[in-house]
Amino acid sequence: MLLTDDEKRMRDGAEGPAVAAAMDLLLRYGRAVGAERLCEVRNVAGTMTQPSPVKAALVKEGGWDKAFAVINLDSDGDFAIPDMRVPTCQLQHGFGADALGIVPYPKQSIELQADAEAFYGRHGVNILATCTPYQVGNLPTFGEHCAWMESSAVIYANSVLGARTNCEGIASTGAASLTGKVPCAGNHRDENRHGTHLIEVDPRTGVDNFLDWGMLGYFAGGIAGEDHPVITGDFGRPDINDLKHFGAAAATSGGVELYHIPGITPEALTTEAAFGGAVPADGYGYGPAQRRHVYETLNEIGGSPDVDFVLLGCPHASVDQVRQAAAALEGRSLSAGTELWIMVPRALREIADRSGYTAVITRAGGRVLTDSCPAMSRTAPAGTRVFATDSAKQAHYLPAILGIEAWFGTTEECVDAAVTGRWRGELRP
Amino acid sequence: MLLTDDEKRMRDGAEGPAVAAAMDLLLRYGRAVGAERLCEVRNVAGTMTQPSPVKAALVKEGGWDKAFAVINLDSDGDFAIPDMRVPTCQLQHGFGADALGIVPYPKQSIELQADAEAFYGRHGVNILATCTPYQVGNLPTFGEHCAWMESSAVIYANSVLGARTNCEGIASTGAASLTGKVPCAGNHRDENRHGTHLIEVDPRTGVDNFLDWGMLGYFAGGIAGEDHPVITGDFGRPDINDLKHFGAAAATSGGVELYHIPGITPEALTTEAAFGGAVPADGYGYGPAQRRHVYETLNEIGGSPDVDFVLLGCPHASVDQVRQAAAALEGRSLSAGTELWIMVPRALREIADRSGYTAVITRAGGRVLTDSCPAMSRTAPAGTRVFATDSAKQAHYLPAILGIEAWFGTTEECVDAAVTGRWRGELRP
Amino acid sequence: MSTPSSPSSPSLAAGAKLTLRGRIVVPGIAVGEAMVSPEPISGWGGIDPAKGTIIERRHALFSACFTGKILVFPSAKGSSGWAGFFQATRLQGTAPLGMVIARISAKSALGAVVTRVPTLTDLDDDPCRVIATGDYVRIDADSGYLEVYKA
Amino acid sequence: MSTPSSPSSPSLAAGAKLTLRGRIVVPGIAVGEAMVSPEPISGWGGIDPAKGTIIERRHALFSACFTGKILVFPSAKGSSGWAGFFQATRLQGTAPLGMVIARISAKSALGAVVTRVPTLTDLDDDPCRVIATGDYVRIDADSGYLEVYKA
Repeated sequence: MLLTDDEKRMRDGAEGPAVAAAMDLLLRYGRAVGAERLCEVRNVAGTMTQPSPVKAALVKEGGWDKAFAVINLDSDGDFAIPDMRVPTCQLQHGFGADALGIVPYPKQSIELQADAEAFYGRHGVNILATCTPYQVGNLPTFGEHCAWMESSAVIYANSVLGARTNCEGIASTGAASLTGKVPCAGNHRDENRHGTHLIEVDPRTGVDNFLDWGMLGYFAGGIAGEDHPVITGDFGRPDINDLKHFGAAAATSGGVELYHIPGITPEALTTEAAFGGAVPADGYGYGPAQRRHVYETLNEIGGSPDVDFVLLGCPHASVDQVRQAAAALEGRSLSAGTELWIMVPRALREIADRSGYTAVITRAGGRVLTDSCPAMSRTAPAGTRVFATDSAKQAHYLPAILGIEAWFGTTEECVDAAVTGRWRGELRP
Repeated sequence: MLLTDDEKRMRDGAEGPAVAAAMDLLLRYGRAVGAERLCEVRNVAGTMTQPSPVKAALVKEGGWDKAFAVINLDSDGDFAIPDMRVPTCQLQHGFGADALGIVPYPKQSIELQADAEAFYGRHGVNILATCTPYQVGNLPTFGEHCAWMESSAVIYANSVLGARTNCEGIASTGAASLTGKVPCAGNHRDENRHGTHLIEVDPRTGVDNFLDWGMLGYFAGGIAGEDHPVITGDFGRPDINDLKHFGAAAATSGGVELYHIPGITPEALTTEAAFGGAVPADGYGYGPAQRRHVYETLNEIGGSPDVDFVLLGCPHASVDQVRQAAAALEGRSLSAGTELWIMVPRALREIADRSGYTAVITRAGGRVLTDSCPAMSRTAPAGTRVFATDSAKQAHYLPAILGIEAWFGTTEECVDAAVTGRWRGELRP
Repeated sequence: MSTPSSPSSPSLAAGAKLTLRGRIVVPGIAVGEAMVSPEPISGWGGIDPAKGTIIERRHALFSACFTGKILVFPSAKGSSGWAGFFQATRLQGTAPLGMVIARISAKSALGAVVTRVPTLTDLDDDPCRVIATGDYVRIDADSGYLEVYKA
Repeated sequence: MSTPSSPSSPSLAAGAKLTLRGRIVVPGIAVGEAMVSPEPISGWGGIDPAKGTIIERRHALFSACFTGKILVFPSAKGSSGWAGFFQATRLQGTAPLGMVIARISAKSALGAVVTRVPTLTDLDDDPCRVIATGDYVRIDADSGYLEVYKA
């Protein structure tokens, strides 16, 4: 790779062993992706604080410096970690102290994480603690190079904001935070950002709500894999919640990191622009039959209609989604055997609290929880066998992670299931 | 105006008197702006809760229903206010209970506002309480029609996000919240979104930091007035904080609601695209002399170097700006006679708290405050005669509002002034 | 009907009359003395609605009172509090009698609407040039004419 | 050097050898039995690093263990935890011996790097088609060759 003088200095240790280790990882990684050079980033979103058995052992052995070296830099060296060189934030992680006694999550993990937050905060990591940094003020500008992980955030940043990031990992974001560099490959380069698969939404499909945007995303990921679907045809204008759901689903069923919706995402004013020229003659149709197939796939692990647990807020809910959940729960009470969690960034729970929404949800017996999610923390209410969610991503992952059954439906169907203890969802035309 | 059947029904009272009053205001307003029709919006950012003597009297007379009717709908009618028809948020307002005893702000105003928050929260208003709704998750998508007020938020939404809103007012956002409609004029229409004034940044000017982006914005507003400046030439890539400062300044010195920076703002991939065709032959140069002139204008009301008060966070600071302020204050103490306030959305103070930044600032004697600002709440520490700020907007307005002297400089110069009690800022080349 | 407006009128003799045609913003008729701003006006941070005065320190009309006057100005600038601040002048009894706005925007249009005073815009000559402070003005915003009697 | 790869090889007789040429992702040499995934692999939510198994319920290799195998797969999918989860297999002793990735991405490239096992990609034939689970494989990721001995 071609390195600048600055980069050679870092590689050779002029900025200390941690930065040299970070450059070493970036060079190994750069070769692996076939990059010719590095590009500058000053917006890094990674994860340092998430508890794990491996991390707990490393911290015991050599403190957080050691854990960062091994996990976040893939280094065997022993050195102290300097302050972050460029703005860096922590994404979602485990549950915090506000979930103690509410969520079956180990107290030691909560304590380990609190210790991590203190350490990394002192080193200049903004503890956003959400999978949706763009909901709490981390807004890369159009065309800005970033190093983000979290697949649902990456696809949002690339597609909706027009920023440029690959789906980075723990080690590459760690290395980027200490160097302000990342390999300049993949989504960083103009020629790799065009559409690849045309998906045409049939006017009879009725894509105009949160549920349907999630299903369309799940379909698009299945079609495009790691490529770039372009959505055309007949649908209602999506809002941020719809696009959040669409992207999370497409990144789950496939590995989509970038999509275009002409007229709605900023890099594609037209379908021609989305493809950078010739539009494929044949598109993949998304009509009522495809929609039903997606719905059935997402519901195929659901068998029993007795719902123990309802999960909303994946990716983390916006204030407006909390408001909608509160409106659906107003004056009602959850079934005795059912719990309802809605996951939000802790910063936005502050707004839900003062707007009175948290109180409505809590009065009904639900919980507004922060920082994490059942999949990330591998936990659900004790004894959960069957859960329901309005998130295609969570319906996909949670059965594998927790060995439970899943129902997927609308937010209102999920709230009804929480109130009645029974799943009565169905696909409406 | 051409009205849809839906709009006629609302006008004629089918949805109740409050909605009819809202439609009446929209029709009066639509004629005033020469609109041919209304357009649909489902993202409203306005202000209902901000205390004022007029509002206090109205609430005493007829409760919050009356206050909303008179102020937010410009109606003389007596009716109850229904729930918001479309997602609606409260922008910045007065100080809240967390400022009690810290900021010289009347307890009655804090109580009136708390009462307002409860009322409007029950009616579905998200109490974001910030001039930067985009920093706490209210992110309109590219091309989305909105009804926002707050000049610094409007210019951000139009220019950086590519959304479409005029600089609405209290009554038009109130009417939009109950109808989901706003006159389709001005920035809502393609033909009104092109650039009008070319501003060419001289390579010697050094526009690559927060201070300079604010000064360039102040210059651009002076040139373009209510029109659409297009910034070209030689400058460093701005981040969200830079663009926030640029826009707030341009909306202050002029009435700019939309600008383009080719390659950085999404509606202008090229300068030609920004102008929708022919680029003006003559641009306005922004070089060292123009830069110095802006600096001197912003500092012309500063006389005494003895600084009583330092204000950061206008528009409301991001977590990263709080981190930078904390880094500048680490291990230092404010001068005995000087106060420092940094204004943030309350939601983001949550993140600053857990990241340890608030503690660093508080240990030094500074304050991390929320919801409001000195200009909005017309207050500063008792006895303030001279203040310093890193915000061109606040330097412009506060002398008029509070009758105090202003110094404008970098964040670091402001922090130094807070620590030493003396202004030593200067314009560096 | 009226005589067409004169293209160059600032130096007209006292008592001379000229008529401009414009677009109706808020209908109604208002008659009074003109207060002409040579530069845009801010609402929030620019006026004090309790007193009906201009408070922006760098403004040409700093400290002048517009209550009971016909306010003639090129455009609105600054915060979106514009209309709310002018609405407050109505509620507090300090409003102008009418407005003539050379170039309107959403901000000033809404401001005129909620101040509820007869207002014209888009005139066939620049009102800030042809009208001087102290001139006597009649806004007919039912028909779309502005009569100016030079002082 | 080696013979060029055969374009159609899945039905080759046991003991037959074929050689593919590819791009080096992580250098080194690894020899072992192949475990071939017909579909993309998730890291987070797709594998259990403590056991070295595939845990995605709908996956063709659900419950299979890749520890000590040469993991051959078309691409990575799902969460950005991919590399971190494969790094954890190294730290917990459950890693594969080497990887052959038909189509690489940032996610799987970093995953191979932090798993620190010899890895090739961009081969001159589709490895998921020409290699079968149980075939014996030699990755030479110093020179960029992959030798397959059909089982």
